[in-house]
Amino acid sequence: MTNILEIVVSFLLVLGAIIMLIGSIGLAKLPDYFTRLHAPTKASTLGVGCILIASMVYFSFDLGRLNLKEFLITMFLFITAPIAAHMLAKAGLQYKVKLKEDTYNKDLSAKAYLHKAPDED
Amino acid sequence: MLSYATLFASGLICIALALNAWRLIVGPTTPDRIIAVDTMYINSIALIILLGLYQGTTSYYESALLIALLGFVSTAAFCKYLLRGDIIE
Amino acid sequence: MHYFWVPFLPMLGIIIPLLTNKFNRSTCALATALLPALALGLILFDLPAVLDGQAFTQSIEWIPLLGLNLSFRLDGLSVLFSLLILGIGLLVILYARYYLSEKDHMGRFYCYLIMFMTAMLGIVMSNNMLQLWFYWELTSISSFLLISFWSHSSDARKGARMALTITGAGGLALLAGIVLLGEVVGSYQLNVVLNSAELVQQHPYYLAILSLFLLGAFTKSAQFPFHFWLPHAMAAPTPVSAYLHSATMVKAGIFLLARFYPVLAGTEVWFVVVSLTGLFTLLLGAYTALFKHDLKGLLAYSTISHLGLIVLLLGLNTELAAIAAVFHIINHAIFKASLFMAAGIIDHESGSRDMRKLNGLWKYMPITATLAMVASASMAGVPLLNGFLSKEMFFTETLDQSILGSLSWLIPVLATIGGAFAVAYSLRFIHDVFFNGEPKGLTKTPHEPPRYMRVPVEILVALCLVVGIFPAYTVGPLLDSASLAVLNHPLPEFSLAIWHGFNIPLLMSGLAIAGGLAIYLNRKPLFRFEGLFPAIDAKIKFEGAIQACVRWAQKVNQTLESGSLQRYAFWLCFFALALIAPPLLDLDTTRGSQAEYPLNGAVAIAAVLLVAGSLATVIWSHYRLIALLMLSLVGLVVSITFAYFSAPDLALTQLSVEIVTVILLLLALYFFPQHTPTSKSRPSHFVRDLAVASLIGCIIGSICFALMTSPLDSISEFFIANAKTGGGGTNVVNVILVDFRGFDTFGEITVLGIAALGIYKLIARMRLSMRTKDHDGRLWATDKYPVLLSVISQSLLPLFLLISAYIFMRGHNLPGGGFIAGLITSIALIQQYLAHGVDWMTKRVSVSYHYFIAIGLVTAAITGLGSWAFGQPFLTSWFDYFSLPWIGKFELTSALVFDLGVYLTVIGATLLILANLGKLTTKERLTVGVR
Amino acid sequence: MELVYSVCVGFMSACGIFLMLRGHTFTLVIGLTLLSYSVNLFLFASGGLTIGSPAVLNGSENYADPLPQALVLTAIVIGFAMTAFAVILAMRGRADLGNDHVDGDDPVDPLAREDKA
Repeated sequence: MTNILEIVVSFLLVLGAIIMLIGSIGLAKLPDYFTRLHAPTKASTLGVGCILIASMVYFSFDLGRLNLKEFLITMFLFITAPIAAHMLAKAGLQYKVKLKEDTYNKDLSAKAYLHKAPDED
Repeated sequence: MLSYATLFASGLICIALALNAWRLIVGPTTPDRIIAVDTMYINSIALIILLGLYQGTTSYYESALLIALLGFVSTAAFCKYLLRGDIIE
Repeated sequence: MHYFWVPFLPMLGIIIPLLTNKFNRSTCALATALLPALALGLILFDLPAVLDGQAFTQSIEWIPLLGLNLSFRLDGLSVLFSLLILGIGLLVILYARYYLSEKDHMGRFYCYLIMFMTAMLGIVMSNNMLQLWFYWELTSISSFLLISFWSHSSDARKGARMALTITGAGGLALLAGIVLLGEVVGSYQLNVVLNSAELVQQHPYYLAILSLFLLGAFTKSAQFPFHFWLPHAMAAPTPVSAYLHSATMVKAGIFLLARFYPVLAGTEVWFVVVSLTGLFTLLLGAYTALFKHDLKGLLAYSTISHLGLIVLLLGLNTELAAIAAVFHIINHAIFKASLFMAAGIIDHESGSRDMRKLNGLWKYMPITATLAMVASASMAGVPLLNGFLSKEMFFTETLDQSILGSLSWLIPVLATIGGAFAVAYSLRFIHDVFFNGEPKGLTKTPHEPPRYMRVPVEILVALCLVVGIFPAYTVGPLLDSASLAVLNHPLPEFSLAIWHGFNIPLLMSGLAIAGGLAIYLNRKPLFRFEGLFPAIDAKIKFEGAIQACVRWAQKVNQTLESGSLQRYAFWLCFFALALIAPPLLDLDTTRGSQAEYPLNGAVAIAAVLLVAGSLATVIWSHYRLIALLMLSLVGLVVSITFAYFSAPDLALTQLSVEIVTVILLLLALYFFPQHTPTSKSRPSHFVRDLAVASLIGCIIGSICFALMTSPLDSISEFFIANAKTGGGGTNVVNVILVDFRGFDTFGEITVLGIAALGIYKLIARMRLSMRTKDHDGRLWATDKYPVLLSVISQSLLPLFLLISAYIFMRGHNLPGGGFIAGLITSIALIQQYLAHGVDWMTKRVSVSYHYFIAIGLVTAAITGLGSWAFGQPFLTSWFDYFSLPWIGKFELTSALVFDLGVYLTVIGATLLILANLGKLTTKERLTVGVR
Repeated sequence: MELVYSVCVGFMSACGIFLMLRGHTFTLVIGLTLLSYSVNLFLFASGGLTIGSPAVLNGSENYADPLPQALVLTAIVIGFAMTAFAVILAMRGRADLGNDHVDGDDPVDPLAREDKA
């Protein structure tokens, strides 16, 4: 039993850590702001989710009762991360960060900056 | 086995943190740095949870929770500053 | 004994004149005189016992640790002085009633006068040296008020300031002397001090003590070279001069010498210094008095010379000399007071004090003239008057002293010369004023004063005669007991007879009188001779000295306080460095014996992050927003460090505070330039600051290392052992905060509240310019409150509050507590401000944040006071376990309520700061895409 | 580990003090914050470092020293109040004096000063 538990927990931990690392690598390496933005906001959230679940499982068995406290953090992160990303994106638009050359519909960013609908001109 | 996994995971997280720090320092733009800080918050949550697992104690849980809460608040505050300059108006 | 109340009755009396001022003047004077009269009665009541040679002391412990008791004594000396103070004081009250004009504020005058009387009584009756000093300073202050009573005249103001400066400085010297003496003896009680002469005189400090005491005494009783303030104090109303400068204030110095005669006197130094000072002052005063044209000036200098005489007597190394001194204290008080009053009458009724104008007043005011003549005859030392007796004793003593060795014969000779001058100026007083032709250029024709204005003078002059004729029956017993108190051992034989047969003292008196006549007859050449010397005005010199001091102080101040904060900070750091570094150099090694943890990767990474973060903060300190980001990184790492080193509470607090700080700085940054101009700082300063900062960093680091590696025995075992049993909590940190050190925490939240209120006042009506663009010239975004953010923040609020409640409730047993919960709650609310704006919040949070602070502090205080109800000391905590069905066993503790107070205060303070800062901005600003 | 810890503390305080000696209020405030972080760490370390045993009674033998923690906890909060006060003072200075130099007057460029001399 405990072996299975250990295996599961360890797997989740390592998985989560790798995902988060991927997210950070993305943040470090991707070419322009918006690409850099998308890497951590997705990956890191997912990764930390894995790790939290691992801890949740572990302590549920360790303390011998169902332990959902970490679930609170997970839920919280899953709510806030998109908002943070949204705000960051707005900030990026406002800041007129340089876009990668081969970005699709680059001109939309200018419209977005002026709060115009895509078809509006 | 679990302890090894924890150590390995926390090693990876530390590398991740180092990468974030690098992004934070090289920039190039301020929003980039904000992303870096935000990511560091999330990574440190993981780090603290791992610490708790490693020591087999739940007394770090609140720290993790608080980082999750406050990281969001500070990111929001920084973005608001970039957007409006005045964060409480 | 009743005398204990004597110093307090006049103290009560201080306010009476102010209360009775609105009635007519006589009522006011009567009411004022009431309590002093009562005090005098009490003294007389105790007089017989004292005359039997007893001394009484009574004390109430006041501040035992400082040896400061409320303690009074009644012996011969204090009785003598109390009689003088109260008796002459009453006469002066009567006199002043007629002297003061309608314009003068009588109540104020009497109030000052009684205050002064209180102070003098305190001095003479104190049995504790510190208490004595307190009254001593009180005399300086009240005499300042009295001398400057006519504050419209600049002479009065200058004279008062001079008197205060000199006597106040002397008072400080005296305090130093008293403290030294008290340390040497080991007690400040006089009855102890007076009986430890050997101890003191053998002690190495003796010289210091003596010189300090003499400074105090000589400044107070106008001995050379501090004599110059007294003549300028004559700008005071004459009743004041009659009181202060004849009987009381200037006698305080003499009293000091007499009081401490048993302890300090008897050594060679004492005799030489005191006697020579006295002798010189005697001659100088007597000589100068002769050439004064102002009546009061003459009297002032004659006072100086008589004080010199008394000091000289105290300095002569014979016991009878001390007795003679006491005797002359009495006599001088009597005749000089009457003379001042007479001079006041003359001034009052003829409008002038200038002896060149005042002539031949005999036919205008015969009675006053007679009185004045008798008094001045006594001053001159004419037989059958009291002045004669003491002067006779004085001459006798000058003969059998031997302080100057083979030159001792000089003293009697000089004394005789002084006596001659005394006769001369007394003659001048009589002849110039009352005879010598007709008054010249007086504004009004002189006439006799009102009946009762003369009464005091009459009484005093009568005393002169009575004492002069029947000394043994009148002052004999008093003199005995007083001298007993001064000498502190049985008296030698002496007789107060008028006639001792033909002897040298008599011859000296004769010579003095003859010489005086001769001097006065040849006064014209003498005046011419005196005229050759340039007139020295002490006032100008004194003011000049004061101005010089002020200029010097200002120069020093300006060199030190250049107004540059950078300089201050630099010197602060520099001196901190200079003070801390040397002790560290003595340490041979910083590494202690304590076992150290091995370094692991996570910590290494964290350390790298910390260093990088701080360095980046410094490097990017010109780009302020980025510096802020770096700072938040540092804060994050610091809190993780706290968590790692098993301080979860600290981690939580640090996190919350860090966020709050970041928000605060962001709010502030909006009003500041986004970049710091770089060219401003000098390269030399840069290097200097770098050096100092890094040095301090090294020192702090090494101290930190030494601290951690050296074995410590902490007092924390106590807390850990008693947290559960005594505080009823398992989270020791929180138990320490709200229970063991609850009082500290109470103080700290008070400070927090005060700081918040101060900030609130600073923010009030602050006007700052709004930037319409960010520093790269972009206009601001249009939407104030991004929809998603608002919605999510609102829905997160309950979660936030739930968490903070959870952290608060568990704080006593698990990491958490009031501080952290308060911070979390305030961050939650700040988040709402951020997402919805001020107006939205003010609609929903109607209560002002001041109340949070107030309620929080009150709650904490009440919790503390509650323990009084159970007879426990402040903030004793209480806890107990209860059990309810279904809920089970739970704990109730008073510390939780205290923590609630902390919680509320923190919320109030944080929000008061941040929300008000947020309110600073105006509603509408120029933004992009405005449709 | 102690060595690294103290190096970090020393370095942080050096940075903080250096920033405090700069001539502009905002920089000064940042330096103050940095310094207070490092001082808190310093005080905390005076109880010695302990890993994995918080001062929460659970029947084990060795606990971290709770006293420095309690003191530092209040120190952090008071430190925030102090920083806030400094910030507002700086803003007030900017509002009333029109610039953000610590002495209220922007020093002229040293070169320009030399020209004047």
